Amino acid sequence: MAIIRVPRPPRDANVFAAAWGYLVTICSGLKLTLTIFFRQLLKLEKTETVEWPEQPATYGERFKGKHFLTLRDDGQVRCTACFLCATACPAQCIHIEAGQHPSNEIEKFPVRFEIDILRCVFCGYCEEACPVDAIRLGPEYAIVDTSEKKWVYTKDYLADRPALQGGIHSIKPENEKHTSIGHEPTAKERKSQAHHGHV
Amino acid sequence: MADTVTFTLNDKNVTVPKGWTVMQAAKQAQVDIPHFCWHPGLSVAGVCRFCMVHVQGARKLEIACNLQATEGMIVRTDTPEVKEAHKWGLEFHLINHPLDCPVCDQAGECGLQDFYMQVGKYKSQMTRPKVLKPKAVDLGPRLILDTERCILCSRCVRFEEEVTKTGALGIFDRGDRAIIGTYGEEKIEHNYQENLVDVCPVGAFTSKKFRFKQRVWFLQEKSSICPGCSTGCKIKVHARTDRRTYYRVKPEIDETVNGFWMCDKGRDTIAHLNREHRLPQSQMRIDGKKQTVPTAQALESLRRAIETAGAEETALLVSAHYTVEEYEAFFHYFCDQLGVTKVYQWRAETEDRDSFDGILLRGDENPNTAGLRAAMRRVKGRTVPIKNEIATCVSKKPKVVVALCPEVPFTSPWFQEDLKQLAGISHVSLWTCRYEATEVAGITSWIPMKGFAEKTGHFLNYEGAKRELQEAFPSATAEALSVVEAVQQMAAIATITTETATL
Amino acid sequence: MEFTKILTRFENIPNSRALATYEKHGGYEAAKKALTQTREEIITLVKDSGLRGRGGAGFPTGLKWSFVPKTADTVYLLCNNDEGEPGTFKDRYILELSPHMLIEGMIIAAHAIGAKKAYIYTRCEFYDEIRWMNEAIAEAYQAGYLGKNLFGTNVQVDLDHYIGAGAYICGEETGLISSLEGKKGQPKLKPPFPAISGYLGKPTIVNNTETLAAVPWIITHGAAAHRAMGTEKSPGTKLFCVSGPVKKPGVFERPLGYPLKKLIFEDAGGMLDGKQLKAVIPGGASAPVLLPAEIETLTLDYEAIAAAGSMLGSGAVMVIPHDQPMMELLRILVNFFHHESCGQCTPCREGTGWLASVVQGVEEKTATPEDVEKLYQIAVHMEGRTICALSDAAAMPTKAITRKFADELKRSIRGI
Amino acid sequence: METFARDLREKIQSELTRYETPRSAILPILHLIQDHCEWIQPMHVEGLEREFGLSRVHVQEVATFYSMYRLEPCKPFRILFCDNLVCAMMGAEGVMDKIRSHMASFPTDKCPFSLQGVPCLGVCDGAPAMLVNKERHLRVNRDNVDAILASYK
Repeated sequence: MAIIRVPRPPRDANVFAAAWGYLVTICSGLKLTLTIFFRQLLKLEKTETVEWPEQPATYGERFKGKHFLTLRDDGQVRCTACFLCATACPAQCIHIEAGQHPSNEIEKFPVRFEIDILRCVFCGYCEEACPVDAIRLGPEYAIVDTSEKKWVYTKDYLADRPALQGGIHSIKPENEKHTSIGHEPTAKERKSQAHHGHV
Repeated sequence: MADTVTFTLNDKNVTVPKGWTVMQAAKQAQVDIPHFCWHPGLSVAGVCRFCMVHVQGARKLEIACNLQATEGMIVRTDTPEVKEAHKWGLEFHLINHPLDCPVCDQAGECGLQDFYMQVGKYKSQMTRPKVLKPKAVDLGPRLILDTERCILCSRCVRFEEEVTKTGALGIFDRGDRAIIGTYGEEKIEHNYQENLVDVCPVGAFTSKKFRFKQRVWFLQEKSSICPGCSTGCKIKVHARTDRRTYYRVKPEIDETVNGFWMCDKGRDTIAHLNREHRLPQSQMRIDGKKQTVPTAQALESLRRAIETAGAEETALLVSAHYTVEEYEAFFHYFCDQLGVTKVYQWRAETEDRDSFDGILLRGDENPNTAGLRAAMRRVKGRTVPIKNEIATCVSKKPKVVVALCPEVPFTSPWFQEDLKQLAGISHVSLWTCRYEATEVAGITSWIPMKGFAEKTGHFLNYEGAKRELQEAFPSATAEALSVVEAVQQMAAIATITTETATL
Repeated sequence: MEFTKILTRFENIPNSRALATYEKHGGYEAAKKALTQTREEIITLVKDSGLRGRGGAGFPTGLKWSFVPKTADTVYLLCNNDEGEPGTFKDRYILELSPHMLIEGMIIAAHAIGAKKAYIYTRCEFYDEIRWMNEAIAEAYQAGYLGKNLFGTNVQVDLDHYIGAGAYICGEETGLISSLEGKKGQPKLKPPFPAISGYLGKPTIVNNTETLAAVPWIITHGAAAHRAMGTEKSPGTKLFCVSGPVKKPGVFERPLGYPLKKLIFEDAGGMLDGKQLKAVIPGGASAPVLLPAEIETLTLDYEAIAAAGSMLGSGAVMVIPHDQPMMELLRILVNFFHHESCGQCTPCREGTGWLASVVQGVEEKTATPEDVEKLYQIAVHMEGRTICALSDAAAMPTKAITRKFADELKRSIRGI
Repeated sequence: METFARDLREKIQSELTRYETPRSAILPILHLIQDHCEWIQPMHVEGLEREFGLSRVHVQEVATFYSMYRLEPCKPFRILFCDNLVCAMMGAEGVMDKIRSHMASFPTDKCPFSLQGVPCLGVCDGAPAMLVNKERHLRVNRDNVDAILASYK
């Protein structure tokens, strides 16, 4: 067994002298705390603390919280049921059943899309694997429920979250993800993409 | 030797029969030459221009599929020139391909994907709009055609002309407007449709039955034998073991019997293996009510019934859906050990046993008629004519009947009607894989059996050739037994009971 | 300066298509003579004459004939009269002058290869020529020049006329065979070569109209007389079709090895007023363009033009004037090959489409100057990869134009 | 109802035996149908299979492959204008524009002409060239094209 020798501080006979440095720092810290405490008590300064859960707290868009499925302009899920998220998922918590869409232009769509949130490790691989930007991890962090059934999020729940917090909507503009490439798809391209079931 | 040639393929000496092409030789020598249009079971088209190889002394690259191997020829598949040809060959294939892999069922077993990883150019220079063509065309009861994904390798057209000789497919128009299809709205309706899906190297032809059901990378495959008829095609069963669900059947190459093909009927032989169609556990009718019981209890009650009635009052009703090994164990226990002599075949009353569609499908819809016949000859000491003997069985008024039920539902639609004939017998034990149609008055016990894909062993096909079920999936229902296991269990219970009795 | 005329000797003779006129000028004498000779004698004679295929590839005709297995019982002779190469109109001219010359040549060739049945495959756009040819065949049958026991021998030659339906690819010999079999005109995989397994799997020889029409003269005048014309490796005369903005466009029969500049500036009368020469395509649309500097001393024979980086092809000399934008020329060329690709082999089917699409981008103003290099790259990888030469035919001129006129193309992409 | 008129039937029948295989007759038969019926209709293709045993897939393949077969109803006068190299250099595009404006002078749906650019017609010495149905016109230019078209009524 390897032993790492850590050098100890030199012993000083004068304990008070040795502790002097610590005491000074503690006192200056306390001074700051007390100043702010009284200032806030006298309402001279705004408090940063949120009274959660009475008051909502929001996270940034990058936060990997509860999943949601993005929608096309026409309100249908973008997901093409390619199973890549289910394939990438290390927790195997995504369950998809694919079906034939009534419109041949979309062709394949998820009849069922379920996430077993208790198994999910919020790694975000599904988001990365998705070729059509159909699944995202949103800003919702409070995942609370009582019944066992509700822990499996259905397609309807994942796709329809009007009250999604953090100002995020589940309907995304068709070309949002691709704007950074600096190539605005032409109407013709968009048509052909839609024709292929891509968006 | 005059009838072989030896040539050099990537520094390796390869000896093949005279007249073989470099492609065939490379397959044998396990040298990978990427190709699309070449298929070992079809004629050479030489149109994908992808199997380029370098032949020393030749002015330009040659295609391996139409290049006959000659003595002393020096062929390389790995020169920079060949690699460049592969890169661009694939680029040409891909420029008008829709790249809709996410929604394409072929993804995961697609030639374009595989070769892209192997020899791809990675950086495409195609920036122009693609040629658009009809998608998701309904081409038959089992077929969907996506003409945009098609790379016009013409394998399907050649299959239609050479194998089924129906010639229903053609390539219409020319240049990059060319489209594969049938005439007008015509559908392909023969019994070999799904072979078109198999020969298609890309996702142009997809199977309606398998459409969107599962991504292929989740599937495991095991080698087995089709139980649909007495031809005994070698097949691969694809299933997800984690879900215990069977998804599809594909033919496996077997030059001696089925070549590269199998019929569509054979592909339906797995539907009954899935849990929803299976007898989940042993059941018994106790006091007129059907109850789930431990298998041991059902078997024990059967043993008791035989003991009470006596071996001479017991009859065995056997269908030809089980393996040679199973018959051996079954007859060994019941006939040799218990002394049962009444053994009857159980098969369709009317069948056109010798009919043959000229390709693969035979009129005898039992996979192991020959095996059962041989086993019965051993038991009975004489050759029995092949016919349905359930009526004879019933007329002998046995008290106990052990019935090895036919496994594949669509080849035994007569099953339930036949079962009704057994109504008057005091103990009928059904050994069955299926659940449907077994709900008939007069049945005493139901023992769950394994399906063909869940056991190893062998069938004897129409010409007596040994057809081996090589690998087995775990059973979709945990309780299912093979006949061998059931018989062993029964014998073991018997021993314990006897021992207990003697104590 | 006068030249010996073989194929155009009926120029300026009135009513030259009629059998009577042809007979008056020694018609069918060669066939009569040839049918008394053995097959080997004729093949040797044609070999000695150095006659080469006039369709474009320039393959020695006698050698081709000798590939037919001697033991074959059914052999076919096909005449490739599917003149589709842009800029070429020489075969039409032969039919216009004397279709009987072609029939006589075919009788001799059929005898030489042992074919009892011969076909002429003509493109369907030649409505008048088809009529003339049909009339000539009927006349020849009536006069006993076709059918059984020709000229008192036991030789039998039946000739039929088959009409195409608008596919450039049927000018390729195996494409023509496919078409004659009633299929799409898709070229067949080689090997086996048509001389072993062609029309309906039987040995088949496909020759160009001009080649076959030259045969009677060789039989009559001998191999040496043929060799006396042209160069050592390219003997004989050839029909050159000069077209474009020249004063006298038309067909000129000249010995091979004739200077190109002389052909354009003297025989064809030079450029139209106010036009200057920008480039020349010496052998039909599939031949790479040559710059004026390259044709200074160029002679018209297979070897010299190949050395200059182009090909003699069908002898279609297309003159390109100074005011012709090369991008437009390239567009026409690639669209033509895109339209005519049979769609069988991937590099050609997709490559021609890609070339056309990239050039289309120039019109749509989405092209970039780098596209010129891309065109070149696509062409490079189309070449030598396919069953027939259509892919090469599309690639070679594309390569030449994108190399020789790169700056001009880039300028037109930038819109300057 | 018979698919083919009596005289056409007889011609088809003789074409079928004219060549070594019936399949070879597909091209000539399609030409015949086109000459008799203006364009090749699906019922013709089906009729050829039903009455003469030619595979409809083979016939359709041929009919779509070759560009001179008309698979759609057509105008009485079909102008095929060469737009290939030489004709283009000699001003084909300008003449075609002129033809288009000539065609535009008719009321919609009443125009008896259709115009199609085709690859080389093999008469480059007479460029620009065009075919109107089966008649060839050479050295067509902006000045004489109206007179040529006027002769088709």
